[in-house]
Amino acid sequence: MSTTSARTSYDLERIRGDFPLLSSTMRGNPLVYLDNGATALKPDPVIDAEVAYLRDISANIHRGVYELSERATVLFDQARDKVKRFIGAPSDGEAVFTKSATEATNMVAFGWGRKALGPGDEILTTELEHHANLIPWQELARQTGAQLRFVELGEGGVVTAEAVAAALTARTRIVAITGMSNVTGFMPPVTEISRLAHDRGAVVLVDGAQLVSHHPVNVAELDVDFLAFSGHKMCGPTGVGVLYGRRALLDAMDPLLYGGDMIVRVYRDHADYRGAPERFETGTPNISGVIALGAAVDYLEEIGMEAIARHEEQLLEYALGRLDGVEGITLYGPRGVRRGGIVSFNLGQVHTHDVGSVLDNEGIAVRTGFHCAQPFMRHLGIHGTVRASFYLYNTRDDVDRLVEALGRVREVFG
Amino acid sequence: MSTTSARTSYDLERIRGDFPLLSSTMRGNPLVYLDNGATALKPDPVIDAEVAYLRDISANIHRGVYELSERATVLFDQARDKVKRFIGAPSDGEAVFTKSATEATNMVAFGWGRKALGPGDEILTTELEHHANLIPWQELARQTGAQLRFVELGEGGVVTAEAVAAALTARTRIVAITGMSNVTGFMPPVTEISRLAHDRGAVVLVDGAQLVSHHPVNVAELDVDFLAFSGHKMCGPTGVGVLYGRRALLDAMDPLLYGGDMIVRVYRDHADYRGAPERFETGTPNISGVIALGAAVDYLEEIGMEAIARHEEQLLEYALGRLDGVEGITLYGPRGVRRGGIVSFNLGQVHTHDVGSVLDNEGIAVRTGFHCAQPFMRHLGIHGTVRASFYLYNTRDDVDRLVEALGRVREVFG
Amino acid sequence: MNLDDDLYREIILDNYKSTRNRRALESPVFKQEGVNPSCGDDIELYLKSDGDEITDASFEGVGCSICIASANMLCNAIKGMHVDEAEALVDRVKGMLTRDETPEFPEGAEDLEAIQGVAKYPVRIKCALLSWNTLHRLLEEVRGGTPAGDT
Amino acid sequence: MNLDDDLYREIILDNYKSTRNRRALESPVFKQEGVNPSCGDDIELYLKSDGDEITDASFEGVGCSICIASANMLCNAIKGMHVDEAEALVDRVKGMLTRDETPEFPEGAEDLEAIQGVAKYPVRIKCALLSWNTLHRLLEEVRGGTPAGDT
Ligand SMILES: Cc1ncc(COP(=O)(O)O)c(C=O)c1O
Ligand SMILES: Cc1ncc(COP(=O)(O)O)c(C=O)c1O
Repeated sequence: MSTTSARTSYDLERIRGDFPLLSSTMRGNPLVYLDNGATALKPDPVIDAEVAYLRDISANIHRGVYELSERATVLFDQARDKVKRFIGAPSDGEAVFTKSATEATNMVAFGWGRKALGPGDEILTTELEHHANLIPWQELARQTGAQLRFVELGEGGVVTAEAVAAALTARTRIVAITGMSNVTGFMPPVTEISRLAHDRGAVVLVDGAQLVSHHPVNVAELDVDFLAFSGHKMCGPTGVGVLYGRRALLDAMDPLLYGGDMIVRVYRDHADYRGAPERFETGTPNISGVIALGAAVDYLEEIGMEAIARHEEQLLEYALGRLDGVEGITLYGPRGVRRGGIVSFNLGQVHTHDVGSVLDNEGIAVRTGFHCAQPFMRHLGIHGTVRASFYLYNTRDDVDRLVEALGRVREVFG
Repeated sequence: MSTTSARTSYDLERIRGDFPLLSSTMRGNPLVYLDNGATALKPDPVIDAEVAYLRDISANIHRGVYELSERATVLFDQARDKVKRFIGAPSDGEAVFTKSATEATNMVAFGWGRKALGPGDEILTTELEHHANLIPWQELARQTGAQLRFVELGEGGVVTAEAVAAALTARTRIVAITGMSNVTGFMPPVTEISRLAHDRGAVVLVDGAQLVSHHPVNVAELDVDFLAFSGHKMCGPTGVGVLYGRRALLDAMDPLLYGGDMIVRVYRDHADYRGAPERFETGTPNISGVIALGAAVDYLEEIGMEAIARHEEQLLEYALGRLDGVEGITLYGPRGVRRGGIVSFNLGQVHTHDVGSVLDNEGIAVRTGFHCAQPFMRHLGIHGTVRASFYLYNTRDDVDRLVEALGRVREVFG
Repeated sequence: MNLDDDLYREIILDNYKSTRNRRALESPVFKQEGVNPSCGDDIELYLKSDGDEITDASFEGVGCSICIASANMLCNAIKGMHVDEAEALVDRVKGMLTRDETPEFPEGAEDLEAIQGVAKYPVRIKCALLSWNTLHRLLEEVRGGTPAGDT
Repeated sequence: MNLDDDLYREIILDNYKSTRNRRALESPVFKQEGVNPSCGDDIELYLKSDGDEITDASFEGVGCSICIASANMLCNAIKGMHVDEAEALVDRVKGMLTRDETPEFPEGAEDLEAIQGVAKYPVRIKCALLSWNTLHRLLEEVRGGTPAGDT
């Protein structure tokens, strides 16, 4: 296996050893996992952290004065600190644990938006968005009478600062934009967009579900007001996400959920609420998940997000080169711009699911369909794509296996 | 250890062997875990199910055509079937996975309540409620102009069918009531309350966070419209809860969150939504958590909820007898009525946290404070209680250790 | 498992490529849309009837080979059937795909055996069933009487 | 770990039982409420000053022994201090409980050493700190000038 690339700064073979699934098979063939855009595989340290809590602690947080509860609380709080450090959260920023990136965008849409928006106000977004960063805004617009507007997309689904500038108006209250497209890997120029938006007095939310797992992110440098992302896409467990936000904005927001642990005092007919993050974390949280997310952050940091991004960049380049040579292929997404390690394509008229099934039978896991991005599919004039998405453990060999298997698709579907 | 009780129908010693924490120590003493009201310990089969997903599957559900995703999807769907069977869900009922019981009550309050309630309508609840089944209704009342009303509590915090009947009016639209108090273990007569409420045309939501983990529950027999509960209190993992609801009510509800997987079609400015359960499960769910909850259901069912309830009942009786003899103790909660395995008490004027810390040092985990039930504390005229709550694995020996340690409290605080 | 035996048998691919039933039928006609939200497959099923006898059937839409092949077989199979026979056929196909049954198919519907292999791929079952679930709903309308396509 | 050495040393229990500083002070007075939402501890801290010198301090409320003992020591310690000295003391107590420091306490404040053991019980640290965090906010008011308790 050509698993070692001269330009990957970490020991790819060793890293692969951390992921139990990478030595397994699928439908009788060695697994090639290229569906990292949907979710990442979990390395041993993350699995171990989850088990350590379940086996050796098990207790609830914040509520008990006994040692087990104390240990749970300490680990939980440490995980928050790790996450904040990982995204470069400034001291006036806070990280709220959610169940997913989806919950995080919704928290802002409804907790912030219902208070901040009125008829005639504008929400600016793009047709590139994952449904998680689109439908909440549609619904908010419906509820408040605000208007949902879209940045004009360039060739291959590019969003430029100029296009954002042209779409911003005096009524724009928020710019809700992806940090990295889950269909093409395209990465909008977030820092410039933030500056433009802030100049207009608008708030910026970045959907970082793809960005944060694959690239170094510093919210202070990006100068964003909110950042939403998911643990499971960054080698963490399922059921935990993060909403980063500026404390002043968070403290002024309504929560989506009401209950225990978010309160200062409760009377029969009303209650006083705490500030962030507690106000947004009512109910017993996903304690094992949060702790394991902390372990995922440790794991990624030890390898280094710079190194991971570089590795994926090289793999993408290699993949684009090889796929360009596949007969009958249509590749989507822009060339020659910053892109994360995602390729979307179609093979002639073969339905994406059929491509997916043939690849599955060769041991190759890809994602097929509309990728929770129907407006973007409509923009491209297609029903779906086959998507291969890379992560720190993928190799050139994986790409070769993919290309080879696409030959099988042509055999079956002629 | 006197771990075998003549009247416990399962092998207590063997069951205890399934829970790794039960053979551990706390502050140097063998652990006595009496904080089951906050969360339950996890048995090996549940931990194993969680690990099996993380190690051997890792994939996202519903989205991939490849084998790993297929396996995840099948296990996820099976877990839903198990949960529905566990609570006796009829064919016109559905189970929605949430992140917690708290999210489940909020889903109903806002998804159902915002549409169903108007000024002058009434929400009927009790002062027994956990904040998770109180604050959402306060907030809903504030938003809709509906009125929050309380059933008159009897001696020891009892809720009788008569008191409910007296509080119901023609304007009552929902009765939101606990199935089992997390402070006293008291179990309101839910079946009768449902009948009374339905006669008045009101909907019934039961907060089953305590009830479902400790007693056999059949929603068809109880005739409730909604039931909210948490996985972590029934030997399952953290970060997963359930909202059971009648399908007709669910299908008419708005979701709390909007995003992927809940949609039929998405356009730029609007989207068509699916029915239950998908409409309420947008975003990548807690896949490992749901699967492990399925394993928890299997585990509990194999032992039998009847047997567990009977075991706890005996333990409660024994504990009440022993605690009655403790000098300076005040025990809360009604006697001679149906109660789950929970005892709340105070020891003279000693602050509950101080009691908790002394017990902690003896290896005994109890919960102290207001138990997310401030209105009930106010009703009792106290600031908090010390709470010991039992589960299937607790023993008479645990009770003896507790009573003994209370002696230490008196030594320290004289 | 062998892909060619299970999923992509020649009969399936032939039915997938067939254009015979891929068209709209003119009013008055019973029609019903079927969508698989999770994969985006979306078909429109058309049905003409003379009383309780199905006189013509066709479909339009997008879907994977399994979805389209299944819909094409469906149209071939039900033409000329009584609505009750068609309903029984729906149940047989479902039995084969979800209850592990090996049904006998009536004359003219034998092709349907070819989709039995789909049962080995749980996430593809819904592809094969889309048209059949749609037919089930449509048959209720046919029994009801007036074609909705009329309005 | 030994409970008697760490958490419940005699000095702590004595301070807990002491009623000396447990009372309201009359207007004009600086006062501030402090609440630990997760455990319900809730105190009201009172402070009188003559310019920048703290002339009297007291508290009321409910809390566990650690919380109350700490508040009592606080009142004993800051009487007669300049607000800057009091602020420095807040920092020293926090350093001891959250940054593993072993500070030297000024005369009259030596009792505070007794709460060092609380640092071994992370969830009780907030009990010990409640009054100090409250004092921190109150000192800002004192520097501001007008007692809020006046209104
Ligand atoms: C009666 C009751 N209701 C609701 C809850 C809330 O459960 P969760 O924290 O899992 O949302 C609890 C648990 O603390 C409870 O005891
Ligand atoms: C760009 C983007 N945003 C949001 C999401 C939603 O993430 P989750 O399903 O974890 O809520 C995803 C993942 O599918 C994504 O790729």
